[in-house]
Parts: sequence; structure tokens; C-alpha cells
Amino acid sequence: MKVYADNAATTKMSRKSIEAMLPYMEKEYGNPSSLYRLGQQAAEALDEARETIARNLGCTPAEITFTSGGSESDNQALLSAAAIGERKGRKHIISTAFEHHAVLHMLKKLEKRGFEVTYLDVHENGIVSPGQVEAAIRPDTCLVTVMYANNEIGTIQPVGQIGAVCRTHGVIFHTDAVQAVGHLPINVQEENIDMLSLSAHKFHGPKGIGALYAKKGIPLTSLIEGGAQERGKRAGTENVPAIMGMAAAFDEISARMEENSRKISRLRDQLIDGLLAIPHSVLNGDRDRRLPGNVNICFEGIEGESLLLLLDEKGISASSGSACTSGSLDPSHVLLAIGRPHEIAHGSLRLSLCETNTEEEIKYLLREIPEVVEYLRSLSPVWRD
Amino acid sequence: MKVYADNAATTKMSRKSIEAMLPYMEKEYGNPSSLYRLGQQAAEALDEARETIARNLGCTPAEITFTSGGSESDNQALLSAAAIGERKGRKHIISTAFEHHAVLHMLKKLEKRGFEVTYLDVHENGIVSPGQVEAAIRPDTCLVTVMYANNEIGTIQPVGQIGAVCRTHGVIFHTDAVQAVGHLPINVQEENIDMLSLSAHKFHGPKGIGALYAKKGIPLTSLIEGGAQERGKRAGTENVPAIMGMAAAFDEISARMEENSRKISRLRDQLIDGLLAIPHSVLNGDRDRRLPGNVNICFEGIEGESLLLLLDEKGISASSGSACTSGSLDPSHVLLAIGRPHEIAHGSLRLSLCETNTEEEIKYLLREIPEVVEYLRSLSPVWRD
Amino acid sequence: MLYSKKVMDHFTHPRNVGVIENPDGVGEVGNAKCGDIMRIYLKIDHDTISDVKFETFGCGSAIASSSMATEMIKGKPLSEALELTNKAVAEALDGLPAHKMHCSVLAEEAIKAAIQNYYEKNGIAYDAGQFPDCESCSHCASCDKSGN
Amino acid sequence: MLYSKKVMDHFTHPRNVGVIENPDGVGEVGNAKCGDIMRIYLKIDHDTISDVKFETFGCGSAIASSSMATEMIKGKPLSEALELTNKAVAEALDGLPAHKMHCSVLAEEAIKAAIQNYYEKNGIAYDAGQFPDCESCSHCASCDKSGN
Ligand SMILES: Cc1ncc(COP(=O)(O)O)c(C=O)c1O
Ligand SMILES: Cc1ncc(COP(=O)(O)O)c(C=O)c1O
Ligand code: FES
Ligand code: FES
Repeated sequence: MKVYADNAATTKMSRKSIEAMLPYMEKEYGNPSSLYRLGQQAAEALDEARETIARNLGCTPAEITFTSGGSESDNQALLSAAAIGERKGRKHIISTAFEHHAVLHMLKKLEKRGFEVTYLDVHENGIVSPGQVEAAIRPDTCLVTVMYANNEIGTIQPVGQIGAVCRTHGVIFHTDAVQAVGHLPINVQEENIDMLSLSAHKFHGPKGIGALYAKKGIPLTSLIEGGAQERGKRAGTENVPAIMGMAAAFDEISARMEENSRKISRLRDQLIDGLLAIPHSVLNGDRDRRLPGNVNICFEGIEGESLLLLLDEKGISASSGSACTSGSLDPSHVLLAIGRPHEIAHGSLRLSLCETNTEEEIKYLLREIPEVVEYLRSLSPVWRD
Repeated sequence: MKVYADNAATTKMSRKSIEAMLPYMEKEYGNPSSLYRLGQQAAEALDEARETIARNLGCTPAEITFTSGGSESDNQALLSAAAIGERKGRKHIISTAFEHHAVLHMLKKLEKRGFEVTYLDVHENGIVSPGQVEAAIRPDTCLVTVMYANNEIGTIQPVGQIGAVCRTHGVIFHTDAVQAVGHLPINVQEENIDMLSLSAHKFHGPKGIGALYAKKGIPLTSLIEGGAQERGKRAGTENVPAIMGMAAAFDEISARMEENSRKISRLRDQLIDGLLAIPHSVLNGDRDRRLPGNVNICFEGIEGESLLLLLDEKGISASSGSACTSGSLDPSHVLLAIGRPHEIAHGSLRLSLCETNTEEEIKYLLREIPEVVEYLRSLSPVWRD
Repeated sequence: MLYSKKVMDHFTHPRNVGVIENPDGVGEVGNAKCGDIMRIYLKIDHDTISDVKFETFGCGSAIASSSMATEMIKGKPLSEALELTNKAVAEALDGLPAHKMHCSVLAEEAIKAAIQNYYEKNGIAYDAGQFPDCESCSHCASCDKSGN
Repeated sequence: MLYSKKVMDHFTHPRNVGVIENPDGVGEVGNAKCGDIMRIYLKIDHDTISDVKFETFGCGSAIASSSMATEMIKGKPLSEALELTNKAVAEALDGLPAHKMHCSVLAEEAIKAAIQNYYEKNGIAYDAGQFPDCESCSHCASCDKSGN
């Protein structure tokens, strides 16, 4: 049996998304900046895609900028807010200790540029409170950036309330919603979000394409300079096929969000219950306020990579910490942020489900994983049952 | 008849390139950072693509970094060389007046950061000499950036000789080869190129993907911060399908470069001869040292946009100045750089051919274009024949 | 598409193209350096525009604006022609892209310049406030006035 | 793939897993904080390793390195076992990814630690220079030694 349970790392493209791309790869290859029909048709396609993305986020098309993915969106959002802050002499930023590296590394860069960053504690349950944000806001705060849902432990932040706090205090609020878009209902207006990052490959769209929402009136700073594409805010010939694929995927998943969510959460809960029956295992992140598809558990006495490799032998694709951090020897900064000690953080397993996972697959996972955990513990010098 | 003659703006994807992408869109959707087979297969595919790109440029795979396109590559190259220069207290850069905006705008940004930039004259023929470069080099010069071939007028720079000059003086040499790659034989080692930018959609590959070659020992500065992809030099989940499409397109076009070049140059020369028969027309850029497919002519007394729109009515896709600058009211900075007066620069037509253009198409162009030029001149108050 | 059907129609089949020999008024605005020059010729009978022709060097929307604007004033009294605004021209064309609005301004101004020329040639008194003053003109951001 | 077939074979079917009761020497290196601990048990007859077992908490290459290294010293005189280098272990595994070389170092060091333990328990004089000194160890950049 093959079980793909790493949908937080990337997803399989949907048929609709692929089919939305193909015409723009095969025939409608015009450059949207070109005046002739082939170019203008591409430009119109871009407009439609922009409308689709905007509609699904509750903003206007002019508030959407296409980027090459979630990392670029995060980088540009932070850079832009920092530039605005700098102009006003406000150089304090509020974030959390468990943001994605695309945010954290950018914050480090800004710290070198003289910004001061407050990293809010995310507690053992992996959730910050609006009160923490409010308490941290200072007169010189120019940006609050808190992710919508964490990529490792799936915890959902009270974004609407944080947005309200930021609006009250006149501070720009950015949220990295790469893990949330397509999986949770989002309305940037209702939730008082000023900037939002998304990436298509996390909701069955293509890789290498994303978008940055920035509320009207928030000037973006270019990360990539050059031609006047994207109203001068992001240079480079537009990736029309991928943009079309992203829009189609977003429409498709939004239409089925509720249904998907119900189905996936049920599978998730079965999986969590089953895995927690393994002795000395602990769930990472709040049990309820988590993404419908996210399961993240630490098993004492074993190490993540060997667990993943043995699961792979059984046809199971899973991750330990974020895919981006594998290859590094450090345990996940997210698990450390919620207070897991190093030796336990090394033994984490993330399973992330999507709507095509089945009950049979969950049964299979619940048969294989406990066996592999037990086997690895039998090799381990730190484990004495 | 439909004639696509704007291959410098973008090209139609080749069948092979599309077919190289599809498996990675449909089935091999793993994240290359993931440990399990699906991920590792994607990682291997990336390695193969990197080898292909490297082989066709004459460098090693480790010297190739994947980016989202030519603009990003240019930006990262300049940013990296500037960072190296800054560390050594060398803050002088040499470039030309007719670089692409991805280079020019980045240079402007660096000027704001305290760099001094010498913009070399490109003469009426659109070519800089290695002697000019050598004369401009100072002890504090940290970078020479000269494009391989100009995107508007197609002139080819003496890159190998410029490379030799830079190597002698120990100055980093970057070339924006976005218009040259796939169309001219390039070997970064033989030509002493330290950094080179390329973009797949200019040689029948996909949009939204490119590469930056940086010689071993030249540390890159990240433009996009985040995960450890691309050895920590370019964050973001890799666009595996597009990378595979780029590699396939590069291999395909490299194998037929000589044959293509012979065929395309012949069509180009017919076209130039035919169009220069129109009174008061002048070729832009050196007649011989130009890209096989590039034709760029100014017609006195008419304006480019109306020319393009009327040609579009006849099924002809062409451009006036670079596609990126349309929408702007300024005449092309490239035509101004080669000394064309404003009023003449407004009347430019660029036709850029590829290997699928035919002799019949050239005949059609040579029938329709003179008619349209004559008609527009008949409307023009500045034209008295 | 970049342009509406109306614009494309007036661009590809412009009305009133040409020259009037011995016109009663001629107006020219724009600047080859900016990439657009518009010249309007008027034939005037009893304060009414009995004929109008134009020549334009410029982009699609400049040609279409000339065509539409001349259609709109043909057969009209001068007083009405003077009230023609660039917005009205753009609206009659079913809209112009934002960065092309200045082309319709050129059409409005060329007509006014031609009427002003008629008044001056015939020594007719007029209200200078009704006419644009090239010094104060700023519709064309790309125009380097000092370089004229 | 991340690992060679040999690594995967030794990882999925590790040789010499387990514990030796009353061993003649035991060595443990690594640190749970770093994510890898290796413990080697030796049975020694007449200066020869007659049996060896290991327990490892660690990644795939740590387990494979333990398995391969124990295979390589089983039945060998101590003098030969002391000459086993991490490079030899990695080569026998058909190579390890660069960032996983430190796992083979752990195997080399665990064996040496076990032999040292045997010498010390039995009061056998030995050349301290042959053995790693944990203070000077720096193979594992992620290990925060001060935090041990
Ligand atoms: C010379 C040159 N450099 C850079 C670019 C930018 O490439 P891209 O549009 O792929 O970012 C282009 C094409 O637009 C170009 O012609
Ligand atoms: C929360 C979060 N932010 C940002 C990213 C980066 O997205 P991308 O890989 O598309 O650049 C990811 C995924 O890798 C993510 O999970
Ligand atoms: S004609 Fe150029 S600004 Fe008035
Ligand atoms: S065990 Fe960590 S550095 Fe030696």
C-alpha cells in the first residue's frame, strides 16, 4: 500500500489545475506585456486569475501580486512593512518563535538592519493570544507577523482577533497563510489582515507560484527589480501557466472546503487517537485548534529520520519537522518553541492528510507505525521500557 | 496568415519541454527536500537537470542555482557581487547604458547604497569594446556586468574578450545572457565568465524559471531567504516541473544550435534587406554581430504602437522596444543609447525569429509591413515624402 | 484586450483623416519627442464647423481619439466644440486605459488650438481662459518640456 | 536516493544489534540532544573481538554505520579494530552524504571508547593518543557542548 501523508510539504496537483495550465503551455504562450492578441489574451488570463484569487480571499484584484511562492511572498511582505516602518522611524516588529524560516530568516536580516524583534511565546499548545500581541505593541511597532497555521504542528492562530488588535493600534498585520489557504476559510477584510502570503503547491496547485495580498494603501517594495510587471512591484515575465493553475486549484478547493474539512478532520482524529495509544507518545500542538489534516506526535527514544526511512520502506510518505529543515542536524525550532526537550524533539513524526486519503490508509498507518516505533526502540540505547 | 515574430519576448514551449514537465506535474510531485522515495526522486531529477544545464554552459552542477527567471538571476548576481565588493571596500561597478531593466534598476538601487556605476557607451552599432572595459577598470571596481546580447537590437558583445580583461584585473564579470542562451554557443570557462543569468522561456522552455551560474568560490547572497534549498542560496520549494522543462529545452536547442542559427540568420537577412528598401528606414544595431533572429528597424514618421496594432490586425506578432517597456510612454532606452533621436526611436519595430519561422512568413512580412508603414505615414503630420 | 472595440474601429478605420487646403483654423499639439503630434484642420462657416480633418503621429489611442473627436465636432457650432472634453472623447470610445488618457487630452487641446487659431487669424475676440496654455500643460509626464 | 543500497541494507537489516550481558568493554558516544547516541558492547578473547553488539539512537546512517562497523571488527584483533577509521566505514557502505559523515565518526569513536573501557577495566596500559578526547571533539557542529 502507498500512503502519501505529507501534504504539508507539497500536494499532488489536481487534474483541474493541470488542465488550467496546459493551454497556456501549449498555445497561449504570449507574453502578457505584448500588445498583440496573443499577448493581450495572456494579460486577460492574468486578470481573471487575479480576480479568482481575490474573490477567494475577500479582497480586490489590485491587492494581489503574483510571486514565485510562499517564501518570496513572505520576504516581500516583511521587506515592504520594514521599509514603511523605517520611513516613519518605527523599527519594532512582533512575531512568534515558530514562524517558517522564510519569515524568521528575514527577521534576522532586519535585525541586522537595526530592527528590534519581539518573538512571542507560543506556549505548549502552539498558540499565541491576541492579548500577548497587544501587550507587545509599542509606539514604534511597525509590523505584527504571525502565521495563520503552523506548518509543523498545524496549530491555528487567532488571526481575526490579532488583526483587530493591530487595526486598533494602527500596526500593519501580515500573516503567513501558506498552510491555511485552501484549508481554512479566510477573509482578509473580516479578519483585518493587511498582508497575506500564499503558495499554490500547498493546495493542489503548481510549484513555484504564489501570491502576496497587500491591502490597498500599503506600498510594496520590490524584491525583484526590472520590468514593470505586477504594477512595478515584481519584475520578471509572468508565469502565466502556473498562475492559471493556481487560480483553478484555489477555486476548486474553496468550493469543497467544508466537505473536505469534515472528512479530513475525522481521519486526523482517528489517527491521533490510534497513535497516542503507543506508550510514551505525545501530541504536539493543540488538540482542537489545528489544521484538519495535521498530526504531529513525538515518540520517546527514537529519532525521526530512521522512522521516516522505515515508513518509506512500507510505502508511507511522512515527515519529521518541516521538509525544509531535513538535512540539518538541529531538531525542529517549532518543537523547541513549544517546549519539547531536544531528545524528544528528535523523535517527531508529522503526518499531513488531504481529501484523497482514505479510511483504509489510516488503518494501514495505524498498523505499521506502532510496529516501526517498537522496532526502533528495540535498537535504542536510550529506551528501557 | 499568422506569424509569431516576437521570440525575444517569449517563445512557444517545445513539445519535448512540455513532456519533460508533465510527469512532475502528474505523478512525481514529491518535495525534493523530503526523505522518502517520492521526494528523493524529485531531488535526483533536480540533480540531473542541474547537470544538463551545467554541461550546456561548460561549468559544474554545483555552480548552478535555480531561480524564478532572468530578472531574479540578474538581481541576485548583482546583489552578490556588490556584497563581495562591499566587504573589500570596492564599490565601483562597470556596465553599459543599454542593459535590461533587471540590471539597470538593480544598479540604481546599488547607487543609492553608495556604489558608483560607470555606464559604458555602446556606440551607434550597439557594441562595447573590451578596451572600453579595461580603461574603465579602477582599483575599487568590484564588478563588470555586460549583457551577452541585447534584447532589443540583438547586438552581441565581445564577451570572451571582456571576460579575459576582467580575469586579468581580478574583477568579477557577470553577463546577462538571457537573450543568448540557446541561440549562441556559450562556454563560461573559455569565456572567463564568473556569473551568468539565463531564463528558460527565451528558448522554448517554461516561463517562471531560470538559473544563475556563479563560478566556484563566488559566494551568492540570498535574494529570497527561508529554507535551505539550493544550498541555502535560494529559498522556496523547488519548481521541479519547470526545472525539468528548462533542462529539456536547453538540451534540445543546444543540439540544433548550428543548424538553427544558419536557417534563422538567412531569414533574418532577407527580412532586413527587404525592410531597408522602405525609404527612410534604418537598421538598429550592428548588421553582422547580432543574434541570428533579431531584426530591429526604425521607420521615420510613424509611432511604434500603432504599427504593432495594425500588424496584429494582419496576424503578425511583433514588438517595438522591449515587451517590458510597453505601457510606458518613454521611447526605448536602448535606442536612445545607440544615439537615435526620440522622434525616430518612437518608430521602431523589432521582429525576432526562431527556427520554426518559414520563408513564406518572411514573404508575408515583406508584403504587409511596407504597406502598413506607408499607411501610417499617410496619417502623419510629421511625414512629408 | 488593451483597447475597446470602439477604439480599434476608430484606429483601424479612422474618420476625417487628411488635410484641408486653406483651412480656416489649424491647431497642432504634442511633440515628436513624446511620440505624439496631432494636427487638426477646420473649415468654418457661420461659427459652425463645416469640415474637419486630422493628421496624427501617435499610438493607437491617439489616432482613435483624433478620429472620434473630429466626428464629435463636425457640423457643430464652435461654442459646442469648445466644450468638448477629453473625458467625453474617451467615453465615446468606450474608455481608454489609464496610461492612455493623455492621448484624448491631446485631441481636446488640438481642437481648441485650431479654434484659437481661427479666432486669431480673423481678429475675433475670445476668452483666453477657455484655452490651454502650453506652459501649464502637464498631461504628458514623459515630455521633457525644457528639451522642446 | 539519499543513501546507497549498502546503507539501506545495513539500516533496514542491521547486523549485531543488541546487548552483551557482562561485556568486557562498553563504549558510548554521542548525545541525545544532538539526536544520536551509539553504544558498543565487546566480548574479548585473547586480544581479539569475539563478539560485538550495538544499540543506536540515531538516523539511518548512524544505524547503518554501527552495523557496518561492528561487522568490520568482529573476529579482529584489538590492534586492527583500533585502526578502523570512519572513512573506512563510510567507504564500506558505498559512501555517505557529506552532512552524514559525522555518523560514521560516531561509530569509530564508540568502538574506541569500548576498547579503552576494556583496557581500563583490566588495568592494561595503553597509548592515550590513540583515543579521541571528547573535549576536542568537533565533528558535530550542532552539538552545544556547553549544554551537555
Ligand atoms: C536581456 C534580458 N534580461 C533579463 C530578462 C528578464 O527575464 P525574465 O522575464 O525571465 O525575468 C529579459 C527578458 O525579459 C531579457 O531579455
Ligand atoms: C508556513 C509556510 N510558509 C512558507 C513556506 C514557503 O513556501 P514555498 O516553499 O512555496 O516558498 C512554507 C512551505 O514550505 C510554509 O509551510
Ligand atoms: S505637449 Fe508634452 S506636456 Fe504638453
Ligand atoms: S558528541 Fe557532540 S560534538 Fe562530540
